[in-house]
Amino acid sequence: MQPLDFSTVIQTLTQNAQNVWMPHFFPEVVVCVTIVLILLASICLKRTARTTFALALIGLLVALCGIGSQLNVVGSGVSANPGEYFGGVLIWDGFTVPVRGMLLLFAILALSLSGSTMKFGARDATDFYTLLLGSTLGLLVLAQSNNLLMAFVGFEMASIPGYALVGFQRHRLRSSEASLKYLLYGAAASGVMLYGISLLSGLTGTLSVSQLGSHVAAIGSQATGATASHAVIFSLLLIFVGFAFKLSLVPFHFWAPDAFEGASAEVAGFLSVGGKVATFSLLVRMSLALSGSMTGEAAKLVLPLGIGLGVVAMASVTFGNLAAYFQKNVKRLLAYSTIAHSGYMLMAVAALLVLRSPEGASSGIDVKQVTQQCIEGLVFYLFVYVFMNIGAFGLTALMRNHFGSEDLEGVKGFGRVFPIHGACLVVCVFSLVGLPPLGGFWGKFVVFYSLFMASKISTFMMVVLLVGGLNTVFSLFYYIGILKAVFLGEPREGSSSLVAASSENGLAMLIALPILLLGMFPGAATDFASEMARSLVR
Amino acid sequence: MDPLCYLSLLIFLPTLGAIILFGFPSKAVDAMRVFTAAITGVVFLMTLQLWLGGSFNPVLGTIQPVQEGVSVPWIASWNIHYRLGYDGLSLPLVVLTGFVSFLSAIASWSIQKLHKGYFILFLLLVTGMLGVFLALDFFLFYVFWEVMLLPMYFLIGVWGGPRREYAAIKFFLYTLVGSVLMLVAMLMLYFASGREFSLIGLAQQAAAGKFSSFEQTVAFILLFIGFAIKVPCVPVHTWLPDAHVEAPTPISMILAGVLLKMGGYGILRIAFPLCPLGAYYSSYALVAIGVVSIIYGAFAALAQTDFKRLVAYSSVSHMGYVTLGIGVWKLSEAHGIDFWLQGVSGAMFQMIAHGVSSTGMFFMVGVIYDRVHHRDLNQFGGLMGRMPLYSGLAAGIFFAGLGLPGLCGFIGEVAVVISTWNYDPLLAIIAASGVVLTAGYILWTMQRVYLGASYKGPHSEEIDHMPFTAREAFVGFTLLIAAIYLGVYPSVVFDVMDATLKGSLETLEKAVATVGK
Amino acid sequence: MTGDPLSILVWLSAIFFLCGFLCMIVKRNVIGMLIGVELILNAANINFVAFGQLSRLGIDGQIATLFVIVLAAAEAAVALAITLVFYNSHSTIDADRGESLRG
Amino acid sequence: MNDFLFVALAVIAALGAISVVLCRKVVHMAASLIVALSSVAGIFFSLNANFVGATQLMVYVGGTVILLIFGVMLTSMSAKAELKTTPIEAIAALASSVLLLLVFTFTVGSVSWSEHFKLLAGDAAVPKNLVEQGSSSFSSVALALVGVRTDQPNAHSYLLPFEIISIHLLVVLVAAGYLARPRGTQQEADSTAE
Repeated sequence: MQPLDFSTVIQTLTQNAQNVWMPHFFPEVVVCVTIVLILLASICLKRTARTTFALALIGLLVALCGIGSQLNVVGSGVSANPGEYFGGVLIWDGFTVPVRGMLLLFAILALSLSGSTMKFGARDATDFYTLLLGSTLGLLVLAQSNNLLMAFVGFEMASIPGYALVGFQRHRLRSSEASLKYLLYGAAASGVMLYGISLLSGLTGTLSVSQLGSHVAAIGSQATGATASHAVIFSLLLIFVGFAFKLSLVPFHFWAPDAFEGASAEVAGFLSVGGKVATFSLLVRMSLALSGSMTGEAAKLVLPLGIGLGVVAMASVTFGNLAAYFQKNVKRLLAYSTIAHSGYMLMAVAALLVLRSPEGASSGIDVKQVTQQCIEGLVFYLFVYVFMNIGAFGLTALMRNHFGSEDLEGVKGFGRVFPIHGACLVVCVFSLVGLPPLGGFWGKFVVFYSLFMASKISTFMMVVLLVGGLNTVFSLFYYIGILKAVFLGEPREGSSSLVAASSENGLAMLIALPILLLGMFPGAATDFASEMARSLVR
Repeated sequence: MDPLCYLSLLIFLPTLGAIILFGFPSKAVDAMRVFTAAITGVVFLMTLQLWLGGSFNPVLGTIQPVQEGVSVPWIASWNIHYRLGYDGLSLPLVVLTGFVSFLSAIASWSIQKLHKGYFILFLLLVTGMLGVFLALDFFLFYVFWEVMLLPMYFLIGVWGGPRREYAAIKFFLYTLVGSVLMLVAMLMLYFASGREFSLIGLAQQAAAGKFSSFEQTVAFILLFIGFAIKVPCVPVHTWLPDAHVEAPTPISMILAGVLLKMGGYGILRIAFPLCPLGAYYSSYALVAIGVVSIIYGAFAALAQTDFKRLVAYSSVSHMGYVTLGIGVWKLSEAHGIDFWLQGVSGAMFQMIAHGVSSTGMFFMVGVIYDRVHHRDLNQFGGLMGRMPLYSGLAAGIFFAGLGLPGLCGFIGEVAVVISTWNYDPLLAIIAASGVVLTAGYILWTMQRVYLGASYKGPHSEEIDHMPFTAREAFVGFTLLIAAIYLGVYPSVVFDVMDATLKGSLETLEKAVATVGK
Repeated sequence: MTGDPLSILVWLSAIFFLCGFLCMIVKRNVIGMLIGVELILNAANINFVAFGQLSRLGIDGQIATLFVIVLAAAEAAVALAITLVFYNSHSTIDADRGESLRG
Repeated sequence: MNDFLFVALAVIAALGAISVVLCRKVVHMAASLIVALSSVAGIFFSLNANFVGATQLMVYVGGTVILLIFGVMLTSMSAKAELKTTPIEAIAALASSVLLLLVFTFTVGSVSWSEHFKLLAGDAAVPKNLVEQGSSSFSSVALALVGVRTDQPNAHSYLLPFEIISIHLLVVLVAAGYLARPRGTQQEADSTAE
């Protein structure tokens, strides 16, 4: 036991602050400070919704700039000293830095959107932005956690403000009901996940994600391995429940339609995207750890795990698309589309596991390269998804503001009255379908390609690929339902005099343009994504 | 001018026009009409320049202006190139696209609502079509293929007839199914070839036997279904009558005149060269599908009472000759590829001829529909007396569709039927009987619509209020002249494509022959 | 079951988990369900402390428990607030009464 | 003696948890929960995890459960409110519990833990029994929370979660405050979209 005096502790703290907090976790620090500032400002300054909004926006922008200055870690990696921090609780490398950038960018979009479309009083605005930033902070933590406990903390930090955000419109019956359902399902899922974490950490003796693989492998190679391996699978399943909940994968998707319909469209957009980006980042890390260093008995787990994920992915995609077909409410429809898109993204992870299984290693493919390819596809998909989904939900918010309805019946002719909004909606929706030359197509393309590579290892992945492809066609039915209402329907009497604010038009185009650009010139983005993958898989 | 710039300008000039159209005030309808017509006119002239401007050498039979196509890297990490070029296969279709676009832009005068949106989408559609024919990178091809879908959906869905929404979604859905299958095939070949998207490169690899026969067969089936939907071949043709009937006249013209040709073009440009073995194994199926399409389309046309639906089914029947002509591939010691070459040339010619004649037929239906607001064949009759000029032009064009010697429809059909004889005499006889059926329904239609006592049906007074305008006459005359010209002087098309077809068929033959018969 | 304290604790936590899980299924009352969640979280806590004190996990286990306790408290606070809002608008805390969101 | 206490506490805790499920009245459930959680706290003490045990007692038993009881009272569910279970639900519950028990038996339950760790660790870090645990666990826990690990030099330091959770609590406070705030106080609050 080493001597412990107060000065040692203080010294450690300051060292941490100087060497770790500021250079590496500047964005998180800024977000924390912004939250405090917003609350302080609401006490000291004259409260207006605008000041709070400006504060939050500036905070996020500064944080994003912080990310910008760290981006040199991507690819090169060496000079910027990537690695595990806080004794391995967090990881900071060429993968997490851009993912955090993505999250911040997304938070900025969500913030600007709610700033321009939600009308609330100063006091409510303070609360809303605080919750939004708090949730974002949780997502940031989740995305870079390298420790299962930290991941759980991140999950909760992102979710708990989310519960409140869903119930933010207290005067609406549906809002409170939605938030209650979200809360109950969410709490149960996180409890189950935590139980899984506790078992897994007990079995392996570590909470570290990056050491998970080697520890699991160690279990598998010993005499008590068989039963312990079963226990490991069981605990992994429990943990996956938490992931699946956050990603609204079938069969843990129940909350999504209710929560998204009850929440305002802005909040629904925020919840549908943010959680995915952060959770997939962690899921990829876990999958890599589990599949990478395993040998012997334990390695046999990897292929079934990949196939299992493939099954879940197929179920999500199919169910999401089928259920969306019957929806009359745009938000609910988009909620089901979110479920389907989670499925598509999960396909990339499934392919990754299959390719990294021992069967993949022995088939003569370059495992490292194909792994990178899978991650590249997933990252690109997520990046496009940030824009296209927030765009779709944002335009739903605009429909609500201008037409007072979020039902397919009620928004007829929206695109004719507001041609710019309509055009942006076309871009978002067709990108969600996955048609070129829009970003969503390229996202699907790269994911399908990784499935195709995986199908060389396991023919089952070809089935997944075909199901995914066919679902793209199914999905057209309901997506086109939105466009049909918005363009082919006749606008209501008197709506032709409505005019969109130029700020709304600007924001809509700001979201639609990247989708178009990512579709037409995906080169830079895919290159960047593959650099990210390269810094993850060395 | 640098060929890459020239081709890009050709493709994207309509897009540019669409962007400029955004700036037009919504009230300036005439200005938009003229502007669109001018843009498409320039596009037509540019396509003619490709053909007649001296840059195209028909004897070469390779991709021009440069062997591998002019290209710049597009998405380098995926080895995707923005690669353009044309040869004897695509050039006639490019010119046809320019021609039909120009005429249907003129025919678009009849559009009554939301003009700005219409013309913007129309121009985007033209970009997509030209892109499909000029792209030499599989990925680029796919992108243009889909780009064309979006405007088409809206053009049918917003400006179409009463059941427009149904027709639009059906069209969209069918094409999307096809393109998803194409996507899977594309991934397969990309993977098997070691990350290659260039159509020429892929074709070379296929010819060198790099793809296994299993891969080729699967890929061919996927690709063929995708293209067959567009052609349309019989089991997957059901989108066509709906889309044609509900689409506004100029869009029907484009659909029939250009879009259907993309199917045939795709088969010849992609499905065959990339999977020669698969194509060879499936040739009998192709021929059978072609024959069934011919007969089924003709019988279905006979049964129609809707004028436009009849013309639509006649397209199914006529395009059947294309599938048939492409499919008559039989390795034979005696004749080599002669008969097959004749079939494919006939199919190509049939595509061009059908592009002219069916465009004309749809236009003629549209002209009369604008006046009497119905298409019921049983209520027509005696238009000849009321509108002699119109009826004369229409008769000429319908005769072209019928396949009367001296008009464009004749040559392709005859060439295809003759080469089929070599493949399977029975099928040839059946296909030939399709010609008789075609004559039957077209003559019967002409009798029901144009002949007889003077028209007294619904809205007969409108015919006097709206005389046959010079604009309409111009479109009609142009199409008729084109039909006659192609009928009398078919070698204008054959000259362009002979060398190319011969070269590519020989390559295919070699690729299959090396594997063994 | 052996007399090994670790086994006893793991089984105890399994019972907690099971009871919590059953509470979530059986109880229709929101408070009842939240109690179920608390049980599940406690199951994890027992595991953490047990593995921490009796096996390799070390003080990580205790720390995890501390965090879980704090997070559970925070979650409970928000949960109660949401329950109140729900109660104010629906005059019930029977979770099955929320019928407006179905389909 | 210690072992006996340990087993007794475990049994009480288990019974408490089971009675939470079986009780029909919310208040009874809460009471059983208190029993269960307190016994768990006792177990923590007997495992030498004093800090955690104390926290469990203060925060969990003293705070969370009280919150829940507040919830029961505030929503004026009469304290006697009964929660009926339909037969179908009972059967479903029974089936799922049997299923879960089976899963537990064949996975976690069948691991022979002492054997497992002996093989796994191979190092001296694994304590053999309760007494061997360092009595310093309180200070080492506290120090790990501020980033200094005394037991293993390169292990996880929990400074970050410790710090960041304070922000989280702040946000949660805001959330709870917002939701609990009466609506009437601010008119513009009602002009929220839609």
